[in-house]
Amino acid sequence: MYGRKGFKLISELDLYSDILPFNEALIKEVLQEMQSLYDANVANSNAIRNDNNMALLPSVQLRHIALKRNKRCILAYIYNRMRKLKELRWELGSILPPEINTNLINAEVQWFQSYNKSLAKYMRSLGEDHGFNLTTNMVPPKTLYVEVKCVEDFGKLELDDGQVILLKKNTYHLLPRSVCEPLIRQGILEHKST
Amino acid sequence: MACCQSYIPDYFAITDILSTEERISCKIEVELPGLGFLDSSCQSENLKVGTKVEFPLWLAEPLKNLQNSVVSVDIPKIYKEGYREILEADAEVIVLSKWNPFYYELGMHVRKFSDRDYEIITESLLQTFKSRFQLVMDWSQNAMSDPTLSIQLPRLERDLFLIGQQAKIRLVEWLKMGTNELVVSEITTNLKKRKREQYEFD
Amino acid sequence: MDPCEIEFLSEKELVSIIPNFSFDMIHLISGSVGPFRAGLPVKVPIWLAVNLKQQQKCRIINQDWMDADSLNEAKEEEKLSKLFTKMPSNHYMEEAQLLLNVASDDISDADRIKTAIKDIWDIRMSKLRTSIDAFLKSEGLHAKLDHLTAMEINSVRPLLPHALDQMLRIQTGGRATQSHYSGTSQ
Amino acid sequence: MENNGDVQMTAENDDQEEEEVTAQSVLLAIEEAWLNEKFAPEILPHRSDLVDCMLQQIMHMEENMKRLDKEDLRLMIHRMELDRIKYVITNYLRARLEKIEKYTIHILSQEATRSSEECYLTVAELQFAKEFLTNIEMLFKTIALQHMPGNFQTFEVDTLTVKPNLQTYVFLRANDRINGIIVPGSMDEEIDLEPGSQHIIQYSAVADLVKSGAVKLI
Repeated sequence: MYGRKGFKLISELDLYSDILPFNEALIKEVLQEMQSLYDANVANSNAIRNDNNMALLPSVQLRHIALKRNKRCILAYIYNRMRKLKELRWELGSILPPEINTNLINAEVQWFQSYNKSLAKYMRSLGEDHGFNLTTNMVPPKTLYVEVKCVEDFGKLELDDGQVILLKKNTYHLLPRSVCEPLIRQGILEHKST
Repeated sequence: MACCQSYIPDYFAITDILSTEERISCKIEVELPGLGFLDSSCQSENLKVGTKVEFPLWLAEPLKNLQNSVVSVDIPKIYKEGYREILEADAEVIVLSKWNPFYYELGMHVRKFSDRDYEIITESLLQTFKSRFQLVMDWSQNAMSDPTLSIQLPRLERDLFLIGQQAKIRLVEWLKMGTNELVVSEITTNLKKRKREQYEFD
Repeated sequence: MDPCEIEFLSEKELVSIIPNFSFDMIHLISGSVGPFRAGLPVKVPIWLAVNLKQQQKCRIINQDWMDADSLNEAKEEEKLSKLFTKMPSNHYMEEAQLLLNVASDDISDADRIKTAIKDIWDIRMSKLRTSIDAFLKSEGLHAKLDHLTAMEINSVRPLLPHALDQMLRIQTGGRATQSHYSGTSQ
Repeated sequence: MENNGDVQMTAENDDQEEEEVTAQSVLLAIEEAWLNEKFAPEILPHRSDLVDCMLQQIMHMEENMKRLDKEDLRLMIHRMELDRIKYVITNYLRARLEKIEKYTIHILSQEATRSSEECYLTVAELQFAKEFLTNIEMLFKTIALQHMPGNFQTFEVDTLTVKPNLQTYVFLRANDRINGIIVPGSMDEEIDLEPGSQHIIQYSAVADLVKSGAVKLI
């Protein structure tokens, strides 16, 4: 049956919430199916036009429906991966972890960079071009400072007041909440609740 | 996420693409030259009038809706009288996902095949949903519910169950802990988990 | 919405504190607080009270309505009433949670208050579940939600609105929406 | 100098008496706009007037705070408040971006029909929306569309449009008294809203009232 491979692409999205390696092979197969459907339709359409062979029309219509279905599956596959990638921008920041990066194809990496650029431009424009960062203060604030444990070697971190601290694995710190928020989301720091 | 909108089908909707792959029994009404292979039992090159085939919904519905219908379709038995009566009697005890994992989605499509049955099927879907909602709500309010429960529900109910359960878990956490803690992103947690698994494989 | 966001909203409510320091009036964007005089009660938003308390700069005076006896009366009333009774605050649960967590040493009878509020919450939650089911079964198109508090309304979100949305889809065939994208038409 | 008079004691008493007095009401209006945006299915008319004003207040305040001693009690309290306000603004603007990203084509085509006085997006949001659409189109073309046969290569704007569901149910509280709201889906049932009363109803019945401020979503 037509459309089975396109369906497989979408089931893959449904089964795994992570970004899997881009399924180039399967996309190629769907595109091939589209090409052969299209070629058959071109041939049939010519026959209809030249020989007035109207009996071929229903088959042309059927293939046309299958072509649209395949196109939808491919675009939905790309679109839903893009949506997940977009979420990552907000969760993890503008640099993707290598585990994710290796699963993307070039065009997706390009898209991600363009999205970063647009977003940065938008954030810079806020407050009459003074800029306002939308990726901190994402959870309701409770206290100014939070006690954190460093769970991964991170290196130097500069605070708003110019103070530089060294984040080494298994060290404890009392830091401004807004500084910690992204690092906690990325799993570098752990919030120690009191 | 700031916005949490309920499901409604759109071009990119995974649920809609999956549910329209469900098979429908069709009868060919107009010969389809060169497409005999679509019926695996068929030997000839053309798909002949009168042949019975199982087409996916995404194909069956528009073929039927063509000006001169290329196929006629049969409403699946789970939406016919006998099955509707089972639901009327005791909808809550049915493992509806076994009837079809997209019971409601499919029903909303196939009712359009028959003007005569449109209202009856709609009414049956609605009553079924209403009488099972208490069950879906109760399961979702019990944060500790068995995760396999969701497999017993068709997609529309399952999505409600999962989203209700998620909200309930958050509420229970809040009631227990009060003030919120800054937490690691779920994505990061998954990445780390996967890394660990890889190490274990090595 | 996450419960912590509802809690955030509740932190704007005022509560009385007794500061152990003196300070002139402070002009905040959301309004002025103070002046603070050591030993004299003053009303401040809960977010400020909690932070001052955590720094041992004040004692918190519990809200007028946080009284075990009157809460137990309210509980009996809630039990007897078919409808939801009026709560002393649109954020009673969050306020109780916030203040009792941070200032249980300042609030006498904290345990009894906690229990009474939890009981009231439980009674109301079970009422809420029953009325949701009834509302759905009646195929109601609109409901008045008088006396339901912020956290209670949030507790049925998104389940209730989503369930109603799906019922509407079933009823109208999503005709008003975008069913034509269901890949099957055109 | 209502809002930051305390730190102003050392600063000059400068501009815009009127605007300062309303800082509190601007904040209340932003909070309402935030919740409305969060719960409304469609994007609402932008309130950059409020946002710009409040961001200015924040900057002003942060400037003044630099003059305070590190141990000054006010420093901690002002910082706490600014964090709270920043959270609201962040969340509000992000809710708008999410809608722009989800309903890009729909929002852009609606916006094209509006005059510059009645537009829903800010200039920067409009720019962001256009770039977002361009980027998606580029992504689709590079990976798939250019490899598709014949006319299947087109980026079919109409087919790809995703629209918000205006029939979705919302919770609201009435600010004013409102008479004769027709309940969608009913024959011709009408309801009246008392000020302060709370309801659940389809968004389409109250969309205009949300925009006019007669009700707020909760």
